[in-house]
Amino acid sequence: MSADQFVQYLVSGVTQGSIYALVGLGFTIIYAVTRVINFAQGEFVMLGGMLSFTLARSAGLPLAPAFILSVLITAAVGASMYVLAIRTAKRASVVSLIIITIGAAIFIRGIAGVLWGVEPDRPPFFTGHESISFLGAYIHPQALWIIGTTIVVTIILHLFLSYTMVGKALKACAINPVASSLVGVNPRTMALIAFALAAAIGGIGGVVMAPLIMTSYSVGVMLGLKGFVAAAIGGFKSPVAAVFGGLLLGIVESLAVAANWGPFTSSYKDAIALVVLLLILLIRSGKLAAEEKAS
Amino acid sequence: MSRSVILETRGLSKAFGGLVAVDKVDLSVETSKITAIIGPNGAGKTTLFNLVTGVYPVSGGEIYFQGKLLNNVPAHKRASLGIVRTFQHVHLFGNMTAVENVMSGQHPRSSYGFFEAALRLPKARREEEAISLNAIKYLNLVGLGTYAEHDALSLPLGQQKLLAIARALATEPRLILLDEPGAGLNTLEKRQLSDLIRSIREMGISVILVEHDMPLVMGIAEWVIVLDSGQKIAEGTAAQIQKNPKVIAAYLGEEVE
Amino acid sequence: MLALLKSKWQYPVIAALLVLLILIPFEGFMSQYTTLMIFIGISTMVTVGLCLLLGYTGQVSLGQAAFYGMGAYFSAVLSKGYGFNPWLAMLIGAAATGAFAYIIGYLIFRLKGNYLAMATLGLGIIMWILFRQLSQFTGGPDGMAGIPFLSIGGFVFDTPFKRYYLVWLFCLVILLISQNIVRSRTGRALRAIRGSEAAAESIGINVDQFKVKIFVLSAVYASLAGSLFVHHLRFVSPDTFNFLASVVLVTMAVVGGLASIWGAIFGAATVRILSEDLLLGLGEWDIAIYGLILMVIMIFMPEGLFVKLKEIFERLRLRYKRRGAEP
Amino acid sequence: MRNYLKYAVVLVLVVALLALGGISCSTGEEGGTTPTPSATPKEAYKVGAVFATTGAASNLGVPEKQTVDMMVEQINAAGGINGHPLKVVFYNTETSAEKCATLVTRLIEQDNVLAIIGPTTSGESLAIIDTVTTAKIPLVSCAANIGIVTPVSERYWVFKTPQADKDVVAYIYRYMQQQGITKVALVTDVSSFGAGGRGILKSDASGYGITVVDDQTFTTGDTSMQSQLTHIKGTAAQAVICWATDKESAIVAQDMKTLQMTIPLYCSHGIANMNFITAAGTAANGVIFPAGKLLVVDVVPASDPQKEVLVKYKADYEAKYGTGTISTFGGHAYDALSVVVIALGKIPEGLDTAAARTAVRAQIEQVTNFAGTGGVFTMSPTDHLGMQPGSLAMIEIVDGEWIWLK
Repeated sequence: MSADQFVQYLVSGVTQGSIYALVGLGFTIIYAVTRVINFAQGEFVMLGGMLSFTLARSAGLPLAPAFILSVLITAAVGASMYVLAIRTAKRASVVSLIIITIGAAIFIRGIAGVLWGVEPDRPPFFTGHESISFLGAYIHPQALWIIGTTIVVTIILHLFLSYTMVGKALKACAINPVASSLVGVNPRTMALIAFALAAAIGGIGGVVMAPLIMTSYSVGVMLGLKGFVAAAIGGFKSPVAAVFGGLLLGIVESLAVAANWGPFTSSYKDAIALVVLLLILLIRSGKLAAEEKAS
Repeated sequence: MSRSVILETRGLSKAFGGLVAVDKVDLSVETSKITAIIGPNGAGKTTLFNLVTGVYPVSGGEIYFQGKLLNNVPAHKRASLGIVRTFQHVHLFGNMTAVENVMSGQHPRSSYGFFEAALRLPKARREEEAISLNAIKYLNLVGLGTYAEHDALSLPLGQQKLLAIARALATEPRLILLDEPGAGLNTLEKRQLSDLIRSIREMGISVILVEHDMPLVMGIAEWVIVLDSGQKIAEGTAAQIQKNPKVIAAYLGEEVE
Repeated sequence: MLALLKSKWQYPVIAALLVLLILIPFEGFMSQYTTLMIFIGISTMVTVGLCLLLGYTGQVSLGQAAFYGMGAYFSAVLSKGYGFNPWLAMLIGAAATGAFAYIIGYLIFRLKGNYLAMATLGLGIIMWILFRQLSQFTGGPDGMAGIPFLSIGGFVFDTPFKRYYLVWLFCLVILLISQNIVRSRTGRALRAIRGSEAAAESIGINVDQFKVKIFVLSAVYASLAGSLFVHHLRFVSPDTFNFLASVVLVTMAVVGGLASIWGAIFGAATVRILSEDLLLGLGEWDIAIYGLILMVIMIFMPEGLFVKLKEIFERLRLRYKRRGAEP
Repeated sequence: MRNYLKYAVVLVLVVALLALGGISCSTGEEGGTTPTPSATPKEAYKVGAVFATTGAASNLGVPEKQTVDMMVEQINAAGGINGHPLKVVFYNTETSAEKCATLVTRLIEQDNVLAIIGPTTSGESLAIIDTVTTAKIPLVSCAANIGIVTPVSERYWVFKTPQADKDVVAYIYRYMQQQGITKVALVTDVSSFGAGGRGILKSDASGYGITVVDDQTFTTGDTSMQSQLTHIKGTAAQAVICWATDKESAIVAQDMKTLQMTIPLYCSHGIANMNFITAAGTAANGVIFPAGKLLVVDVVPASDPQKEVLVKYKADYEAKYGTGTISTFGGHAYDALSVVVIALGKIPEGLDTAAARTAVRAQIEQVTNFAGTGGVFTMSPTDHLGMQPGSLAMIEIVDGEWIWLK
């Protein structure tokens, strides 16, 4: 494998990784605050993409307003999902809540299928489509947008969580809901914010990635799965961890294709990525057990 | 060591990271006596329980139960050896009725497994019968016989604590460790508790209790061990302890009635 | 529930319903539902395992389709590819799946709660990929067709009518076995683990061992179901066992009600009947409505249909009693 | 004792739901109840249709369903088949083999249809062969895999209309020979469709003096094939062959452009619709693929036996569903239903369901020189595809237009 090729594998891996990271962020936020694995996260991403397509292509809005509108609508969907479905389920256990999110995912996907039809759509690129040369590798301008967005979103999120009142409250709630409610943080409000925030980030992801990877009513399934794995590798701990998980997943997949040894052709790349996940989980579980004993 | 010692620790230590919770403690607890372990908060009482019951691995020293080294015996095996404990935060099985909670206590005293259970073989039937009879027996012992079919968590705290003791007794232990059994009980309930603890002792079961409620402790404990910041600072009869200047010093700031 | 036993009209009802279950596949009665009922029976077998695992022991598996698939492929490959006797193939499949589950469980049960969910999810997808890629055995993504029928001596299960009884026999036996386990020392141990692992340990329950045991049992159930599945459909392809399949299985378990293994039938029936019968008339909206119904069920009866139904039953009984009391 | 009672509870629910099911399916599709044999002299001919209008193959299934809807209107407007109105009972398989099997049983046992068209994918088709064979009802599949109709001895009741992958591959390789291409790299979907193509591409290459220098795959729904293409870039391949449906193929085209790969991209007939062009945008330029003549109908010579049907079908379809919506997948459904309709037109009156099904199967096998959208069909007891040679056209995409490379 030549150096150029290697760089190319990394570049492709990082691009994919950023996509997974953007999806994984949402999973992490909601899980941290509510302990619920939100299987509808992928659908938020789908909504972002489809809405931006409709607003930009069909309604002919310029990029910026289309972008903002799509994200706002998606966030609204996320918030209403919490208010209508999650919060109304009073005595529900976490497992039941997870099933509710599955129901929500199917519902949103079903509606999207009827509204937008099943054929793939592509919103216009943000800035052209002539690939850029970079250390002997090539990268699509839209890919730069995706990577950039991931970085910006992560930084903003980090600052938000560390330096704003609401952010700190969210963090507190994530660490210990009971204690935080004692000091006057309302877990329900925090959960609402978490869902809206996760949906918004999902929406942002959907808008920036749609031009590159295309969008259709069903993209949420696969993206959701990858995002979940990314978040899992990150341990559902912090946004940064989720991004790390996403990047690792993307790069592992890319290098799995590069390796291409023996029977393990690219058709095993997903399997290899998941084996990595399992190993990480097992290693971490060792630590986890230790911590538990200690606490 | 003398016959009458049921539990002995030598230089028992436990450290979490930097902080030492239990520091080279030597204990010897006599058979079929009520021994109380007291001490201010953070003295390491509960940690000591967790070491004896195998919740934590020890960092140093040894634990002997009836002369047998306990250090590497997994927690779930200690119950069948005859060590059982109750919890400060009751830890009842919420998804079961009162009697089922006690029945599950019979686990180490019964042996039929998956297969017998699946096919309801005679062995299973026989043991189940014995189990439920014993369960009722222990429920009555703690005076909850009439609540057998109630959901465990539907009972008031006092009764929950009694139920937890019944569940522990159902393992037919030689040594029972009670972690703050009195906490949150009213005077009447406390009196019942004292009687119960005495009758447990009458059954030839050694009792170790960690308790903050001094009147309760002084009322029933035949031997008192005082821990402070992980170390044993004194032991003796209730009377001796109450006079011990070290103890008073340790409790300074905390009210001693 | 105990009180229910006292209601005197139960035996005729039970008898009637058993007769009904027996009659369903008969021509001119409800024979058109034979196939659907067969699939409900098969799904129930897998779901029961999940109820034991999730409902009683509190361990989430998002990879159950892997075991379902292993049973299916062992039966398909051994009986078609290598000419094994289908029953033997089924047995080997169950044994191999059980052993596999034991090894996996041994590793995985060091993981707690949602870590377990993640690990089993990963495992499930890996198995799905293997079903797809080991095409020299499994026929790849197109799958295998023409898998032989099951037969006892000369009696061949070659019609849905016959297979209906076979599947439901298996299903009811598994339900009864599980019922017995739940009501036993083992069952209490499992519930104890869900209630409080610390307390369970303290009264001498070997928590990890029981978790692994129940995981293996659920895997074996799934494997048997998979075998019946291929000998009914006589076709197998990887997508029946993908990630979404695992999710559907968990959904069945939760919708039916984790509180009781009998919830499994409700879950399997509800999910299957909704998506393969009730909603078919609704055209393109069916999927959205299915999602909606799923949410509504979970929002208003989070403990699942079975518990709800028990409540309703109880209420009816009391009213009936009161009527009796009034002069 | 307690569990007896639970039996009761359980069964009540199951039965209740089943009953509901009965109600809904009778209210569900308009008047889709079981026919009363020979009630009125001219009762409707019922045909079942199962297509994947959602799920992985939905972009194939939707045009198939829309085509069928359109044809039913037309046929009934023209007075039906010998005065019998045509009724199609349609179900969505969600691209699931398992669900497809249940639905087909439902069509056979509840809707009492005389023949079934579809399903969309090879996996679904293979899953129901046993069902239709035991039920003795003719099936005309719209999926590619040749295994659906071979060996004919075991496929007595099964027919299909789309070209076999083998023929399409042969067509591509022959064209490549002319272009002097000897080294190709494959990038294929792991789906049933992609894997089918991959197998034949690998096994048949040598026959045309072509060597496969790289063999990459991707998973349906993947969002980038850059790594695979990077690997291909490192080989001596003179062309890339991509076997997948429109969305994934479009990503391959785009990623090749991104990586500035100059070698030509050949695709399967899986991209024979406008979606590919809209999705791939400028990257679609220069992509070459074989497909039915439907896409290039305008330049099909008037002498061609298919000309008439192609023109009509395209005109009708785009009039109903909008310009640029035409695809060869809809064409496959057109051919399938047409074959069934021809057969129905020839069966005697007043047969009971079973006899009618047998008669329809016999008539389908008799179909000769039927000019469909995919080609000219002549079925026979030894050939249940019956597509005559010369049905394919090699097409290049130039500035968003389909150009026939003669």
